[in-house]
Amino acid sequence: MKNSGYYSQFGGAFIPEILVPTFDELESAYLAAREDESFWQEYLDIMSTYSCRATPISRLDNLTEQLGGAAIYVKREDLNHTGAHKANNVMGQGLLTKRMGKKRVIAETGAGQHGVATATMAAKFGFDCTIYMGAHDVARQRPNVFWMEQMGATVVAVTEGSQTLKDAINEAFRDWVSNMDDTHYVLGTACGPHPFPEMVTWFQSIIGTEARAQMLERNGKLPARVYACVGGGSNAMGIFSGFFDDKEVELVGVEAGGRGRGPGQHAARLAYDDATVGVAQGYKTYFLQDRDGQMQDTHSVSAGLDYVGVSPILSYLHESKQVRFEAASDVDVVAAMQKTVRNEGLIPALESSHAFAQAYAEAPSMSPDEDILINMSGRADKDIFTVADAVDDPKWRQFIIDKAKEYSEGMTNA
Amino acid sequence: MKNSGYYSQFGGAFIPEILVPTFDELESAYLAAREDESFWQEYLDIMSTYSCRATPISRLDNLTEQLGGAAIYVKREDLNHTGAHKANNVMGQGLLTKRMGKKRVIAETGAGQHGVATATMAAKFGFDCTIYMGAHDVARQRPNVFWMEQMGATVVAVTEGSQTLKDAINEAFRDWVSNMDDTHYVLGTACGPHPFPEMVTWFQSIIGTEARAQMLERNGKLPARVYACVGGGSNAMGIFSGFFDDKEVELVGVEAGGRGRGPGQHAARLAYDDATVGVAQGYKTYFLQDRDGQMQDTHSVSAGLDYVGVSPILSYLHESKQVRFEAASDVDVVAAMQKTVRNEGLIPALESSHAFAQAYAEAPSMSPDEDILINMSGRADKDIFTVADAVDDPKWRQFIIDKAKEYSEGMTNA
Amino acid sequence: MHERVTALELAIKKAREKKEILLMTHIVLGYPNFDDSLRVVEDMVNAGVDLMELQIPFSEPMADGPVILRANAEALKGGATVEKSFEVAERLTREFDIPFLFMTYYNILYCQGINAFVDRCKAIGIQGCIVPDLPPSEGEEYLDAMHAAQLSPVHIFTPNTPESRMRHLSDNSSGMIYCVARKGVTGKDTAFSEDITNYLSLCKSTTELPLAVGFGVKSKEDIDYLRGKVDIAVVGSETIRVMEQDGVGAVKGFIETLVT
Amino acid sequence: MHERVTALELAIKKAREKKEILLMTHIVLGYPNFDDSLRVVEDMVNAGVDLMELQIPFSEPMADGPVILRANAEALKGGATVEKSFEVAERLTREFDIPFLFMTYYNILYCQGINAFVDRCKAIGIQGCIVPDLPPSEGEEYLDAMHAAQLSPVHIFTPNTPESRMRHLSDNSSGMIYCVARKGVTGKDTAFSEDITNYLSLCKSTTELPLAVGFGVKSKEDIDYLRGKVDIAVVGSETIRVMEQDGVGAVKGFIETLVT
Ligand SMILES: Cc1ncc(COP(=O)(O)O)c(C=O)c1O
Ligand SMILES: Cc1ncc(COP(=O)(O)O)c(C=O)c1O
Repeated sequence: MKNSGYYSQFGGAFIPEILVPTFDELESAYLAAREDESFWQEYLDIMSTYSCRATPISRLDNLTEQLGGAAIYVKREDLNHTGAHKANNVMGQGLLTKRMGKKRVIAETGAGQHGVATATMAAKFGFDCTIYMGAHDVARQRPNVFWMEQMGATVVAVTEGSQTLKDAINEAFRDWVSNMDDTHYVLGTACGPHPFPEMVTWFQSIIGTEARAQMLERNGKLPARVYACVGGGSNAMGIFSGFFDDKEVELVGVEAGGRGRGPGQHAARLAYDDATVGVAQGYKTYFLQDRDGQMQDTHSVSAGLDYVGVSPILSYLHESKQVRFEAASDVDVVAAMQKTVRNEGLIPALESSHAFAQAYAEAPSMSPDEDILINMSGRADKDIFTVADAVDDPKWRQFIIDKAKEYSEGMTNA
Repeated sequence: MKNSGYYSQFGGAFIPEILVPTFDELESAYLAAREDESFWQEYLDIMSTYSCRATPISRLDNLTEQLGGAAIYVKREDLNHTGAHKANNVMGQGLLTKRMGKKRVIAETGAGQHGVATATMAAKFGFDCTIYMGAHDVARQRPNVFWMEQMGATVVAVTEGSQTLKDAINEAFRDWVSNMDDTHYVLGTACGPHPFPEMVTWFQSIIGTEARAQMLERNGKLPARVYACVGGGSNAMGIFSGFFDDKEVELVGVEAGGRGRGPGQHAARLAYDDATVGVAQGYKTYFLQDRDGQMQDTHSVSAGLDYVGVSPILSYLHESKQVRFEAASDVDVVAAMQKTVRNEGLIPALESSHAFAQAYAEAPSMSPDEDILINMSGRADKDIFTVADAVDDPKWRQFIIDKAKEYSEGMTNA
Repeated sequence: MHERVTALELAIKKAREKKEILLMTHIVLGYPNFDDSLRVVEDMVNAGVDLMELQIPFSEPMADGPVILRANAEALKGGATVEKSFEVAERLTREFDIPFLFMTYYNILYCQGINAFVDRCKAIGIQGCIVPDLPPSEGEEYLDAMHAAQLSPVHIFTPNTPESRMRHLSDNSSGMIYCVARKGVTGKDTAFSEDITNYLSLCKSTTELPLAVGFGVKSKEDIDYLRGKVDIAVVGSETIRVMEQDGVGAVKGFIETLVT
Repeated sequence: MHERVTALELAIKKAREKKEILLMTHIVLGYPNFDDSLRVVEDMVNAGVDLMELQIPFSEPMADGPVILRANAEALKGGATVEKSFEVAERLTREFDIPFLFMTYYNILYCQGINAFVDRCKAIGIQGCIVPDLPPSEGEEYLDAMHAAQLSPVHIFTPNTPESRMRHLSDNSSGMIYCVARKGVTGKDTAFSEDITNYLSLCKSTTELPLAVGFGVKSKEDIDYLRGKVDIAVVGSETIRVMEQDGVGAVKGFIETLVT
């Protein structure tokens, strides 16, 4: 294992000794794949036949007009098979798993999107599949759990710690140290030990490569700003990748502002100054932790952004000021989502809605000659329970209560 | 109004006198659009930027191998924005509505897919929107109702008749005869009075045009058989359109076999011989009706196929033997859906699963040199309540019961 | 005078000699049951109604509003059939000396067979039919059969109907023309005002047939407004509403308030 | 003899002169509370334990199984801090004359500052550290500080570790090498058999440091099996399990069953 995978001071591979050969193998397979042009071709083929890449760019005609200012474009990762950018990463890692001759995949999931995507990929490639998911997230994302199980995956509800994403990651590692011989751990975001941040970014860079070409073709110029929500950072790294060489394009990462500043209230590692540098879950980055280095509870209306750490590459880009970080509050996020649904007929996932909220806040003060691009990382079908609660829909509540009555009666009769 | 829109004895426009000028206007607008190449170009543009057309063709590698026989391909209409082929039709009619200078759209919906698609189109084009939906379907498809309302649409639960699709159509017509001046009725399938069957088929023909070219490009030959589920018939007409001139391609329409033959047990108008020719809802076709011409109750596990009538064009193609009709039972449909989810990671809507069920039944006895193509008209996210019930998932039931408890307590506290 | 004068037209003209405006009412056969249908017709005729529309119930009454829609559904739920409707209609034409028309949807005719349906109408003394979902262009067989039997196919004028089409509809009609007073379905209020007067003048100028006006007529004031402008006022949903609210026995009294 | 002989290594070698195999146990500081931690250590030492691992609790103990994981979480919930862990450790090294090692995750060191952490270890008499998520390649600063302080950085051999890497790990270690007996996390059963013997011979051939074996050692039989093959048997999760099942007082009795 070489001392590689650093982005300035961030990154690395802080892994249990038993996984060292596994990471060596993974890194070799990954590097070999990068050098083998046929691998990327196979990846493009599967993404354009099993999912619908290239995903389109949509212009938000109504909101552009209503808000005034910059013209708003959206990269439609929600149209991917399984409804989010997560598909890009899992299909890539799936191909790699096949190359490594492994027969089983495991994954952590927060919102359930990555879990569904991984279970889907496993069904497609014929792998066994176990998904670790915080018990708290299992409760708030049941529809996704249902589909994972339908795909044949085993979903393990993790009852340790805060019962969210970070705990699911720990449990996945615990599985991996027992089963590394036949198992690949499909990490779901641009975090974790090297080579994950770089590898996940590579697969997700398909977003940015497409988006840059599409914006150029459509408007003959690049967008002035590109917005992406940041959980672990994979969709952001994916779209930003397309624009790193374009100094005129400002990149904006939007984190979960939750209920506002202060420990336990949010999951903004870079936009707020509540996080400090630390090492956990195998890599060094900014974490929301106390002085001792114990991870703190985080909060977000969106399960997928509710995470203590952040991609080490984004920590580096934050420090080098190549990406600007902002945070959007729960309330603004739900409002931005509703605005998008009602005015454009698009249903951004709560995660993605963070990027929309920030873009809507900034667009009015920009020039009509400027374009902005929002990465719509996913759709909100999975969020129906959360959104119905956030907008406090009495009809939905009544529907659930009636359905429950039906089920309870069925049970007593049976 | 000319006496047009007949396909052999089927079709016509049996409309209240007050709508005659409205239909004349619609027919003219439709014919003008067909002659104006820029209209189709605008349609293609919006479908490729707002949705993700061309939708891909996926090969079911695992099931092809497991089943033996023909190689199975799937046209991925589930990847459309809003999750079904319904998007094709509504965006087309949306453009036409704009051309006619109308400001409001209404629609019926069964599964809720067409309602969501119409509400989405209305949000995008800035139209007012009212959706009529049988109260029975409102109950079984609540997630779709929720999203329609979020889009700003008014959803009217129709409590007349059997409280399903046909009653929603009647109510939509009742709205239309009052509000035709500013309102366009976006009929959701290839049924109803002329020009709807032909016009909806035209918009949906994008499926078949793409699919034929894709199959040729991929395999250098056409599929031996093409399968589509048949509710009103729009997705079937859409994909079949691409192959009418190809005598070597057998077209198979799959209806809802429900619980088996006999009145009230199914919704198979052409595959079974329970239906007779009649005139209702503005057109002449095979209906599931009694000897007096009263429409009968129908049954299907899938709301979207649970309909008494069928496209007059399909009735014609049935009689002229250009399309073979089959029916798949509820039980086989749920099994086919689960097989597809588990083995391929695709989640076909219960409607679409009818086509899969029939294809799986036939593929094994075909030659490995032959290809078959299934139209996956939509995805099953909307069906989670129905599917959870069909597979009798205790964890889902418990989740709903817990959620209801939470809501009930919240209500008493408030 | 036009060429196809039917018994219905003659009956209307004759009745008009004595009255400035005639009253046509509407019931749904078999609602709430066939016995009550008979009783209501008897009361109406005794109260002074001049013509009646008998609606044969259909499961998909697309052009009807909530009141008649529900009456159709209830009648069918109660076991109403086309056969029973014919039988009751036959009794009514025998017992009461006013013109009766059938109102129903095309599928009822289609499933009986058009010619069989028309023959039966002729045989039982029905004078005409209103089929709201059958434009002339779709109804060739029906029109031929009706004309051959010298029965009256009645078509509908609407505020949306252009003049040229009114003439076309008139050419294909006999007996009378049914003018709907406004857009929409049966059973909602109509404001009888200037607009309607203009519309009715247009109707009159395009046909030599007697004119009936319906949709939203429900009071003596409405009828007074129409007096002198048309031949027949049609009261439809309102009688069903009265029956539902105050019982079958109340219909007679209601009709009497209209004709005095 | 290799170049970096530490106090820990000497202490182990000395103890081995008297015993064929030594016993190292493991506790999580502050679990269930710091008073009990003290009492358990006292009992263990009295029962004959030769070395101890003191785990400073961390919120993300990635390499630990359910028992130790829960102990970490409970200790933190009970208010355990790094400062208190240091304080208790200092008292233990003062009161008991056996070598103590810290076991913890790298973030604990990182957040204290590596040098500050190592200096404090030195100051309070801790002899070595096991940091399971810190491979030598990531731990240069740590290794430098430990070596400079003549403390023992202990690395881990696993059944997956290739021979060449064992040598590399050994080169970067002092005091001893910790061999995990199987894949997986702490606290699960291990079948001590032929495979393990081969693995342990390989371990022995790649290092001159004393060998400790842990992961799944939980009975006198296990220890007997290891006797003669390695220097130290490590009992980890099992003592916590005993404590949880039968109370803090039961730990002494359990340890006595192991050493007799
Ligand atoms: C739709 C969606 N967007 C964004 C995220 C956040 O992840 P990342 O920051 O890796 O893109 C998630 C995670 O579940 C997600 O589901
Ligand atoms: C996914 C899906 N497929 C098929 C249908 C049936 O409609 P059609 O026969 O018009 O394609 C529906 C109707 O709601 C649907 O939602």
